[in-house]
Amino acid sequence: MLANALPTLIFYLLAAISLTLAWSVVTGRRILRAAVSLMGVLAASAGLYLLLDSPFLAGVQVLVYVGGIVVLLVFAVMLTRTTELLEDHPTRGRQLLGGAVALTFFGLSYCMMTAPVFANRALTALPKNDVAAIGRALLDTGENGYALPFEVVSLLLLAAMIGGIVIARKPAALVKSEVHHG
Amino acid sequence: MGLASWLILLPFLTALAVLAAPARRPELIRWVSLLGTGAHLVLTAVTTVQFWQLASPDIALAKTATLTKLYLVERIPWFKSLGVDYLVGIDGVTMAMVILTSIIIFTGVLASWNVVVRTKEFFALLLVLVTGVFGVFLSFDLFLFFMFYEVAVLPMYLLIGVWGTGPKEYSAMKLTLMLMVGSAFILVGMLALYHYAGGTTFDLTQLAQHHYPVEMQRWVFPLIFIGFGVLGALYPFHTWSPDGHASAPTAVSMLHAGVLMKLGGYGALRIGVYLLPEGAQYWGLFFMALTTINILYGAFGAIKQTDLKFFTAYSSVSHCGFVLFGVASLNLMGFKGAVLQMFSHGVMTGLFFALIGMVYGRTHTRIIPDMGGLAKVMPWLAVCFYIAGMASLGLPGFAGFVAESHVFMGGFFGNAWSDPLATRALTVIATLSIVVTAVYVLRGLAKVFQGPITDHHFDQLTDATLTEKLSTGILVVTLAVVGLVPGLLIDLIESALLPFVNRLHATGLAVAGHV
Amino acid sequence: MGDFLANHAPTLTHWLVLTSALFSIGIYGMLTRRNAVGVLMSLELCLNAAAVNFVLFNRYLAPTNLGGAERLDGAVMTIFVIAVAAAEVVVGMAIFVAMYAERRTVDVTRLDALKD
Amino acid sequence: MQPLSFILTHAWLIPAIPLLSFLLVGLVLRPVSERLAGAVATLAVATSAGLSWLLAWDFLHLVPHGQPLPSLVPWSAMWLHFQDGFGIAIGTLLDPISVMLLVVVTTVSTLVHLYSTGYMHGEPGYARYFAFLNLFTFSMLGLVLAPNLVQMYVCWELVGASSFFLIGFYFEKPSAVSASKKAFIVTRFADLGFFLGILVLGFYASQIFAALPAVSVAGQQPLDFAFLTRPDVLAQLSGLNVHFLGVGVLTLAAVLIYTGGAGKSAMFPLHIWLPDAMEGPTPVSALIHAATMVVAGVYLVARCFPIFATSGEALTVVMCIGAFTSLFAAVIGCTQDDIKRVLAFSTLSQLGYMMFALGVASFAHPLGYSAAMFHLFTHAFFKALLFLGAGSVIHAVHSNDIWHMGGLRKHMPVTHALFLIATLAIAGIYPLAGFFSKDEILAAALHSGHTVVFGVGLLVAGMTAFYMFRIYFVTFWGDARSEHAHHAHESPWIMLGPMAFLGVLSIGAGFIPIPEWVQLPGSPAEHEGIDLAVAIPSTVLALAGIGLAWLLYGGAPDRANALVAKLGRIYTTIKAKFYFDELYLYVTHSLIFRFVAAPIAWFDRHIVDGAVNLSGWFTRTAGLLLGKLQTGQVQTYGSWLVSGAIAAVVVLWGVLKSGGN
Repeated sequence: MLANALPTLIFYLLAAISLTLAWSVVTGRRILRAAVSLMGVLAASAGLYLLLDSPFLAGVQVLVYVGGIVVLLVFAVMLTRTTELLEDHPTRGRQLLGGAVALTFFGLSYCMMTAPVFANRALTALPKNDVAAIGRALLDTGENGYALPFEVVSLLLLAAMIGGIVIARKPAALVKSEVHHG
Repeated sequence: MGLASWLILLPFLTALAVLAAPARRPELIRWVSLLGTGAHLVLTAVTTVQFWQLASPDIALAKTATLTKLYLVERIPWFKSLGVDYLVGIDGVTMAMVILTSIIIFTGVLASWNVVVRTKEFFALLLVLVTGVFGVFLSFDLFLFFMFYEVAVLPMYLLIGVWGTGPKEYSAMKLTLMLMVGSAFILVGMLALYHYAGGTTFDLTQLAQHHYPVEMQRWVFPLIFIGFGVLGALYPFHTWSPDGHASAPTAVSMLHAGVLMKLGGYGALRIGVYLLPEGAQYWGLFFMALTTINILYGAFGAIKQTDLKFFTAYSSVSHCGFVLFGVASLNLMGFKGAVLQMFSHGVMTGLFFALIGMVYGRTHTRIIPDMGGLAKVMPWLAVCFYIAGMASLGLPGFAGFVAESHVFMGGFFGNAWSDPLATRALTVIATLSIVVTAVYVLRGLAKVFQGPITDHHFDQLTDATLTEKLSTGILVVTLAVVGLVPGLLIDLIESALLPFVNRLHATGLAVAGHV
Repeated sequence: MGDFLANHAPTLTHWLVLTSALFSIGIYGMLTRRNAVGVLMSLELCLNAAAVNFVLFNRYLAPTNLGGAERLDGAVMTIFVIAVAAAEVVVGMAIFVAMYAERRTVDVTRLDALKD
Repeated sequence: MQPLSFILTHAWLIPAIPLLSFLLVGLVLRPVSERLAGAVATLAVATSAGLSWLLAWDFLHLVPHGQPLPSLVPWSAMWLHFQDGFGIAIGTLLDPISVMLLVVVTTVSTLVHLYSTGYMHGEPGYARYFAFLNLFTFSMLGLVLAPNLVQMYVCWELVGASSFFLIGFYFEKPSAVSASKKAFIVTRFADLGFFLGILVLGFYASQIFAALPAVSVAGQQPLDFAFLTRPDVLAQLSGLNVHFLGVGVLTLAAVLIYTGGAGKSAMFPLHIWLPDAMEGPTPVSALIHAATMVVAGVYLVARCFPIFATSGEALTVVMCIGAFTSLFAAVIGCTQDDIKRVLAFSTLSQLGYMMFALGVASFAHPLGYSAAMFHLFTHAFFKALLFLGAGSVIHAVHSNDIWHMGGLRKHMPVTHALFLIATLAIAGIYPLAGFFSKDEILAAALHSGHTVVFGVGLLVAGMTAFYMFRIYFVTFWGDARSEHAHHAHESPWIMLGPMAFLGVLSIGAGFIPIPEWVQLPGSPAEHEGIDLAVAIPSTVLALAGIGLAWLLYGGAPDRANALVAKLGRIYTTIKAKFYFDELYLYVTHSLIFRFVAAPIAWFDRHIVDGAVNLSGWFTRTAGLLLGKLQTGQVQTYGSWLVSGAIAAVVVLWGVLKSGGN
């Protein structure tokens, strides 16, 4: 009895955590605090993946998202530390506009979801999908294999890396001037 | 490749030849284009003779025909899926218009003998424009008709914008935009015609066999008539014509006023009245009234003009009003008058603008009050100017009178679908224009050519050179020949216009009892 | 209490409400955040919500294909989403750094070179 | 009827020769040699004159003496085919009046051509002058021979155009230019009426033509005179119950056509152009504005006489305007100082005479018809002589003003003698031509019961004698009043020759039995020679006029000046032609130009053009407004993006939803 109640409890717990943290990401005055709360949200979603019986994804989530991307964001915050510490509030108009758009989006999707199209299917029990299956799917060059996208993503990552380096490189002129004036 | 296609292709080939000629040698370019247009004149003559041999035997059966009989027809499928094919042919009206255009382009090339700025592009564009015009006159497939219509209208922008004078960009822009609006109307009309006839063919003769529902005709006809009316200087849409002509170089305004404005009248007749008889009957009186304003408005407007080109532009607005008046009177004489007026006004305005170009070339001013007593210095131009003036005010012995008398007779005889009293009243008002035209023509010409020489600079101006004499000479002779022996032209077009009238009577619901 | 929770297990709709809420908050963040990095973070939120959705649909709507073999499309797509998100953050950060070097600010409202 | 001779069937040669010579002289000879051009032109007109004399001779002998002369169209060719059953054929209509006019026009034209070779000697544009003179002769002959209204209208316009070019011959003189413009525009305005008449007649006649059985209209066209003057057609025309402003169709058409005639013959409201037309060279005035063109109006009314007679009211209009004009012109004539203007007004007055002669005529009393034609015949000769005489005087004195002349009797005896003959003729003294034709008219007026008109006629006869002898005495008697007048010398024989010929004609013309030949077809002849009851009073009045003129202007003009001083303002208003010129100028320039043409030009430039520019301005401002949306803020684009997406989804959902159930 307790066993099958637990997932619901955990679901609601995680939902609450991710929503509050998401809200603080978006409205946090201090950008660093926002980064940390983003980390929290991502961790919570890792938990959600677990709930959905896909532990590998949870692992990847934690590894890449939390470990990689959030760290990068923190670096970005550090690198672009601007003089004004506190990020001032967005203008009243912008808030209203953004809020209105977000709310309409949420309202619309809510109506869509409650429409009869999506049957309220409960989670059916499934054998744990092991990591090997995912690995085989990634490299399977057959009919519904994902070899091609896998290669393409690797290409994408490579391009992003090079792009990042090129863009973030200090412009030659700046370098030259700094060399002169010390 | 039959004669009809050659008529369209020859100017285009000349244009290519001109483009191929080295830009450094403008006189070579001029000779090439002159040769091309000269060859075209010969080709037109040959076609006319052949057409006449083919057409004259069955003039009799035109009395009852309700479909235009085409000769020298060439049909090549083009877009099979849409039912569009390259359909080219000749009937009486087309033949008259082709003769007119061929004469005007030949004299136009002669009149622009001293264009020095970028001669190559000028002549190439001019010849492309005229290819479009020939295409329109000769094509009997609505799609092809519209395509050539655009080909004819677009080079105008460049020709006026680059080689024009005065606010040339403004007028070029205005002219092209208004004509585009017009062609938009026409396109909508054509698509309606295509759609309501089952959307299988654009061929004019087949569309004619289809009887369109009366309500459809009632809203499509004004669309097409106004669409073509914009080019034919119908009253409220004529404002591009004074600016456009004033800023255009000589040959361009010759071609434009002389020929392009006739596309309007031609289209209104060939597509508007021919395919939509009930529409024409319904709107006949309205457009007749509008064109009456057109005639008097243009005439009165011309009185106060100080610039020679505006003066002629307004007079062509008035004369084009005759063309549309003839079309709107919906009877044989009206149609004949419209086509005759198209021909005679084409030649007349061509002559007027050629002469203005020559005078401007000498005095470098087009302002009438500044000029005076030029007859002493340039007698040939003065005589030709007076002949053009006399022809435009409808002096018998010139083509103007023949056309105007037809239009007025047609208007006065009225038709079975508009109230006879109204048509007669409108015709009487329209005839007032012969006096007003006389007033502004004589005032203008007397001020410019007669009286003492006002400006001593004009003392040593030279008279017309050989090319100028040739171009004006040809135009004057054409005016006189058609004026003295109208039978030639009338026989050519009468049998072609009978089907139009038979179609009107075949479907017409006679309103007033009428013989 | 336990059985209350048991028979109120979260159905697909609950999940979807959660993910769309997250997504909307992400949108709100993107449209109102002044700091460029903040915008990027909100973007991550949205991407993450979408990734969760993939897994959701895979698990709820198409767990197995006809032959009974388990379908993994959702999971694989999530991996790709995460990969793309990573690439995207790299490029985003590089742009912000370059922007900062150039303009000394990352305040989105002041960076409107797009206008002229 | 005897077979037609060569000239009768080839009457078209008569107008064709001047046309050919016009083209030849105008295009080829003009640059080559002036003198040759003049000679060729004169020769051409002379040959056509000879031909017309021959034609007249043959025509008169077509029918045995005593029978009415026929009216036939020996040659015609389809020219303008309006529609089936309504075409216009050019051709040559030969009947008594057209043959008579052929002779008159060609003879006077030849004499004027001869005279001009002397008068225009050394003038620049000498060949151009002769070219236009030939063009005029051609168009006048075309008009005379016209078998239908449209050919007459065509030649009518050509006559107007050639007179325009000839009046404006000295195109460097601004007054000549404006005079030619005025002449053309006024006559053009009148021709508008003529054209409308043609439209009305054409419409109704073609309806009747279509209704008639084909055999009865074989070879005729609706607008042919032969068809229009047929009694049955006229009956149908007047029977039409179509009324326009209370006026029947026939009367309306007749009056409209009459406006054309009134314009060309300078009847009262449209007379302003004739005095100014004197700006042209004097031989031109002699030919066009005395003998030929101005009588075209009378010829038109005579040609359409049956139409006018059937409508009745139209004839009364013709009579009233004619009578009034003759009186009006005679009054003004007495006050003018320019010799040519006096002659112009006298022409006006004589034309009024002919018009009211036609006006009084009717089917019952056809005398007026032949009297008018007779007067036209005689007037052409002595008025041409008067103008040529005035020309030779002006040639000698180099001025038109009679007060610069005086005492020319001694210096120019031949001109003086011929001028005297012509003056006596116009005054209507016994043996000369004027007497016979004027009395015919007065007799016609009296016998047809129009006594008022008869009285006016008598009064005008007296005044004519007065103003003619006024200028005669002032010019030829008294002492020379200017340098030129002192040593004026006689004109060369080339000018005096034609004048002498005209002199003979002025004397002899009275005895030619025109009234006998020219009979109104189909009505009893009413001619019985000189009617003493009319002859005596008119001669007495004429002599009284001469006496009064001698009294006032014979010796020194002090008595005349005293009278002028006494009359004061009345005299000046009459002299200024009752200010009609200024009135017309005011109406056209300030009223029409300022209140019609200028507003239209302004309206076009601002309102209609404005509308187009407005649409241009509208598109531009719309563009600007939309531009403002581009704030550059990424986030605004973001929000537009998302809301756009939402809207799309909503629409799609809506469509699916409605589509679904």
